[in-house]
Amino acid sequence: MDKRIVIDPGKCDGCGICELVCAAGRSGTWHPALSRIKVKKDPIWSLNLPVVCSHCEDAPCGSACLMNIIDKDYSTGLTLRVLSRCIGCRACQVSCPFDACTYDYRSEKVVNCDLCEGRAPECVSCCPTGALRYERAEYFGEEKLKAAARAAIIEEAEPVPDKDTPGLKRSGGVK
Amino acid sequence: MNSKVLFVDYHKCVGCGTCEMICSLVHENACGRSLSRIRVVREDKMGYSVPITCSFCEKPVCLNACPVGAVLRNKETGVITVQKEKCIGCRQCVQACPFGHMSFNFEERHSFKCDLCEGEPQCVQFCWKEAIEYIPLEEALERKRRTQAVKMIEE
Amino acid sequence: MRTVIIGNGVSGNKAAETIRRQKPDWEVVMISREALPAYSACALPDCLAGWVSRDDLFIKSFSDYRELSIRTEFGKEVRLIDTASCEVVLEDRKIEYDRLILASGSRALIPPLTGVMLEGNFILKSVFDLERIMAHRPKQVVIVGSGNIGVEAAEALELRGCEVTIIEMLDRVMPKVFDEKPSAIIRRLLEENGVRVLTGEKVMEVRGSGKVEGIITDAREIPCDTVIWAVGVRQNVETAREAGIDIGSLGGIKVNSRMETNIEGIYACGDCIESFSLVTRRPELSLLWPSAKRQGEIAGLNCSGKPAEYEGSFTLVVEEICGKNCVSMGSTGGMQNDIQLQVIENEDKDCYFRLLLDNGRIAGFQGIGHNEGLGAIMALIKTKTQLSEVKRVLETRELLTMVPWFAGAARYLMGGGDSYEF
Amino acid sequence: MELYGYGGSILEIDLTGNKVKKRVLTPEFARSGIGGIGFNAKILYEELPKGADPLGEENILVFGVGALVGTPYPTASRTEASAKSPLTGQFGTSNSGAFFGLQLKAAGYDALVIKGKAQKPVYVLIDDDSIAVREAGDLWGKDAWETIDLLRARHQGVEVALIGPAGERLVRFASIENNYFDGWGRTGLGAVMGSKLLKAVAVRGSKTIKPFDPRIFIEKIKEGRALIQSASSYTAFCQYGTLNATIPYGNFKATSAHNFTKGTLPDWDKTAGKQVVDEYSDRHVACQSCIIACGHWTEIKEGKYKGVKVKDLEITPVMSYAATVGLDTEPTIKATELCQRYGVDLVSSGGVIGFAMELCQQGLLTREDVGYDLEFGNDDAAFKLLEDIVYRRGLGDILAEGVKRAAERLGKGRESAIHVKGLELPFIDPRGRWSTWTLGMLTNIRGGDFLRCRNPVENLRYNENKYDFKKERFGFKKPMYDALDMPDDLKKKAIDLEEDTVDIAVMSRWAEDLINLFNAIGICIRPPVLEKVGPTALAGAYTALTGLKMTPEELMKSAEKTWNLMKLFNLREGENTSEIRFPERYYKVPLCEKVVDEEKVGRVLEEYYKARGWDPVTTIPGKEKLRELGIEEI
Repeated sequence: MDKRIVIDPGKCDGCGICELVCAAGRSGTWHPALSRIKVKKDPIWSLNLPVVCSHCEDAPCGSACLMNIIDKDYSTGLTLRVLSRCIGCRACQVSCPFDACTYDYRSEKVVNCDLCEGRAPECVSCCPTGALRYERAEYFGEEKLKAAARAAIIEEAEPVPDKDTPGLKRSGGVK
Repeated sequence: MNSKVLFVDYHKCVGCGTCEMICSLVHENACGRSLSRIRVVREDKMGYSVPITCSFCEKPVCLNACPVGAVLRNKETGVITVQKEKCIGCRQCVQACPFGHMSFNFEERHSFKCDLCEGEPQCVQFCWKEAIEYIPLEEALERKRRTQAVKMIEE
Repeated sequence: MRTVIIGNGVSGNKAAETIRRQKPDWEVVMISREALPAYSACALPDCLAGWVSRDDLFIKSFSDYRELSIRTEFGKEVRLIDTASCEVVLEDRKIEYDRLILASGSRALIPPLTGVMLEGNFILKSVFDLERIMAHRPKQVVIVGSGNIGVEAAEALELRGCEVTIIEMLDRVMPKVFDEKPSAIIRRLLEENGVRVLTGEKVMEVRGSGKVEGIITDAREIPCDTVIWAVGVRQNVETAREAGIDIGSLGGIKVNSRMETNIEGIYACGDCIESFSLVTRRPELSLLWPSAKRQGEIAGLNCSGKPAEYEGSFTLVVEEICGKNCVSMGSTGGMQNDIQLQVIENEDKDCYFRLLLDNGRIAGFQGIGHNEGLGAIMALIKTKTQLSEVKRVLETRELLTMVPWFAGAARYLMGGGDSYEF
Repeated sequence: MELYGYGGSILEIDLTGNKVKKRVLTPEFARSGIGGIGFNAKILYEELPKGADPLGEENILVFGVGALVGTPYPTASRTEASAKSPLTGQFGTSNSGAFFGLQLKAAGYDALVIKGKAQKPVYVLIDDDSIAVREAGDLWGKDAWETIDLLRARHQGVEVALIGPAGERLVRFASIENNYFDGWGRTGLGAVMGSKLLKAVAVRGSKTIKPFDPRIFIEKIKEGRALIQSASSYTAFCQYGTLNATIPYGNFKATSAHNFTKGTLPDWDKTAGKQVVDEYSDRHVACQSCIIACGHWTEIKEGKYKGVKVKDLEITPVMSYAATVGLDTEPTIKATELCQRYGVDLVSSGGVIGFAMELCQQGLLTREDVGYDLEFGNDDAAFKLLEDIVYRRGLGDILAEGVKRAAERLGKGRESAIHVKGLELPFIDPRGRWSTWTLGMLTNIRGGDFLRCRNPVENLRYNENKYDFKKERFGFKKPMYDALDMPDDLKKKAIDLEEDTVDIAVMSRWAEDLINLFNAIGICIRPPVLEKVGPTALAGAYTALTGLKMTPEELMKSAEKTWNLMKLFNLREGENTSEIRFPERYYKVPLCEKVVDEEKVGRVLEEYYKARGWDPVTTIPGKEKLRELGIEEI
């Protein structure tokens, strides 16, 4: 049942709104460096790659933590930390392959996305391009499956958009 | 390189979804699409159903996407598999696979994908329309060529 | 079913927790010399510096053990292990076991020199040591050895306003994890911060009457009131050896990748064992917290009947030295498997990194002042991904959108340096 | 104890005040009802207050998912929808396949019970454990297909059970559409849904069904497949589906041609013969886990109805529109689309239109009454009328009440109102062909419909009524007889090999119970399945799946129990024996010199009631029968 943030880098135009709302909402400042979601920029491809904690089931950050404060919350499936005891050693940040940990230079602690404490994440609701979606992880693949299927039956031409389907118009139509 | 492939002819597929149910049944002892390694996508209003399974890419992105090397590709057979115990469940492979084939098992918390049932895919065994076949790559290509040719002739 | 765990370090605790999760009904007993709940030894220097309060060192409280229904025999010394009758003998009593997990850890080494017994000689391994140092109110401190502990302690005491000197026998600081160049930078950092660093010097004796007054090296004499020995550790394997458990050439308990010793039903994990390197596959003494934790988990799993293999230790050292993040991961040095490693270096104003390549694969990384994208590098080292493969992804737009995390490594691999404004 | 093979709970939604309740499915409940119609009957019989208004707040709408649904067991896809019918005022129920049941079960529910009435139009969204009743103001008024498109756009990959404009306007024979091309057609359940202001139920499930013994279950699946594929009619069915039957019935003069006045039509085989499949369709569409795929994907490439794409060319639409209304093939296909979009029952709507057309033909209705000329075979008129009915305009408003009430309201044409208990009769004209099916139209709990009583060994090659309505020709050889999965003693009673006949009364009872079992366990009653798969095979599969030990006898018993519950329901709602008779026309007006002999049929009925253990006169189930079935009367 757990919902997750799904990222479609292809759609991201790097506006950075997600970073701002996250920083503002979760750290109380507009400083993007404090955002738990980060938009990496790739100069070669002028790609924008949003990065956020994927809440691994067996998280590398957790195994690296020197204070054992990162653990899985099995009720929500999220990887959460006991910030009060974080010593800011950055071991987790360095061990996260996705670079999804954020070092809060003010509190000198490392934080990660907690999906706005389980509420619908702000970054998603503010994303103008739809590069970020918040959906049940079971259905990550669905859209791509559909696309793949469409691609396969391409010669059968694009699906008929409903308004063009003849029939009801002729016999009166539904008002 | 005796690589056999799952050859799907969606023109034959009627979308009964038996393959999905059987797949999950033989792999996980449970029936359900969410645990199936093959998925039937139904374009209801076009009257087509397309079974989609792993294309066993030569250069698999899922393999790249895995930060712990839990996705392996067998050099001889080209079969790509996920090692449960290695998987850390970051779901990067799920997001990476361009065909939406990689799926995630939420009960056991790891990714899973088609493993060709050690060489005798059950979806093929149970597909009564022979829409899914397990044939050598060459034959598959040959067929595709032929259908293409037929199309050209008709036009 | 009763499992006895000797040692209350991270690996011991991880093992206990793992067993508890696997087998809720098993009886778990933990024996420890210290009468304290588990704490993070890594944070001791931070505590010394005053960044972390003493209470925050603890990763468990006594009540946590109770909640996990783990029986604790703390403050007790293990006299011997009787493998014949499956008993652990303490001063006051015997405890029978069905499974035994050795996580006895290691102890700091003090070389047998004159004067090392004088008041003012310290090590920094336990909360106890920490308290002693604090109580001693050091002014002039000499730290022997420039490993992680040495360097961290130096910085900590420097912060406390002490006059600090580091003496390293080898020719550079943190010689185990940093090569010359980065080591030199770290040395500079330390010196800029007022720590005196002496390398290539050998300590001969500690001078003083009653208490420490100075230290004599082969080059000079340094007046001081405190000596902290950080020259290395020794595995606590004596009881194990007596019990007939194999000890490896490097001095740690010999275990296979399932953390099993040569005696059935006895497992070992943590600092006291001899594990192997994930990168080189060679036996090594990994004295790192993450390795210990993982080993504990593996031991716990196998012990509770769930087969699991240890993938090997991975060297990851993250030190914040004078506000700069110094990271070393994977193999160091020029050589690995007797192959000359190819080196990629990049230095700009205040950042430096050094990549070690072993025929097309990344084998190691050392960086100073870099925080971003290191996880990606680490993953690439661990998965032994061919550099060409990484480049292929980085050089294809579509692939990169599918495997975005590769971008983290780009700044290091594409020679891009700052052009990658991550 | 853990319950295998089931979703695990029954979802109850009370639209009055949006109360959601999840009842745990107990093994006892599962056993007694099996699933599908079994659950529905139990729930309605126990929870629906006597004399409740079918279109009122108290009526209860139940979707019961078959027990085997959600597994690869061949053809296991069926879901039964039941409520008190606005047409018959008695037990209304209908069965549909496709994927709705699968999703409902994958969401963890074996039955969906809808009670009460919403204040304003709503739709229900079921996403695994999260249930939401959402506003449907924007969907209200949209046709079924548009609604599905909108819902699918909103909620990825949901399966939808919904009503069209017809249901919204409480057209008494409105259907509940099951996604685009299927539906719970008969007995006007759509109107019930409409009366609750419930536009749609959208379901998405991500859970799995865990069999008790996977290994054995797979064996049973293979076994079931082998059985079905070995059926004599299998290949034919895979190719032409139900259309195989159109020509035979045409030859028997047993179709509903021109509202049961003609028996058959000129060029019948050209309009409705199976070859039209080859003409309009190039591929098949299946329901979940089906190994027959009788649905034909039909596209009209050019002409007036160019661009129509439906899963069609099944016997029901063809008979009700090509025969009853007398349309040509393409208009018939179009009619299917319209019915699916409007959400009306194909059979009843066809019947009603045929009824109106006949009245016009007889001059009982004039151009003035209708607003335009209405004669058999005129598709434009037919569709115009259909639209008027759906939107209750003019005459349509009266016809929307179904033929029975319409005839009463109009005060004329009672003879032309072809129905039993108010439910319009489907295509087989008993004058043209008398068989177990046709008796089933009388004995069917839900009224004028035969689909609950089909002889598993029906033989379409013969049509002989020399047996005084008592019997029909068996016409198969011994192997078929032996293969038939039926208790031997009963088999002997039902089939007389020497005489080569089937005893209709005895067979009816067996067929009804068997089909009831099918509807409970959730598999399809297409001939190949009905012919081969019987209680023995099903008991094996059911036990392997659920871990609940069930013998074939026990299964049949529970099916019989369900049938009796439905009967008691009807009796409670005031069913009286006089209703259980064919329209006058069948008795009085000869069709090809043939009429139904009321008296003789009466005797067969008595036989049937005896076989059921019911009182031959009052048709009330006898005490000992109820005791045997463990039913305590309410």
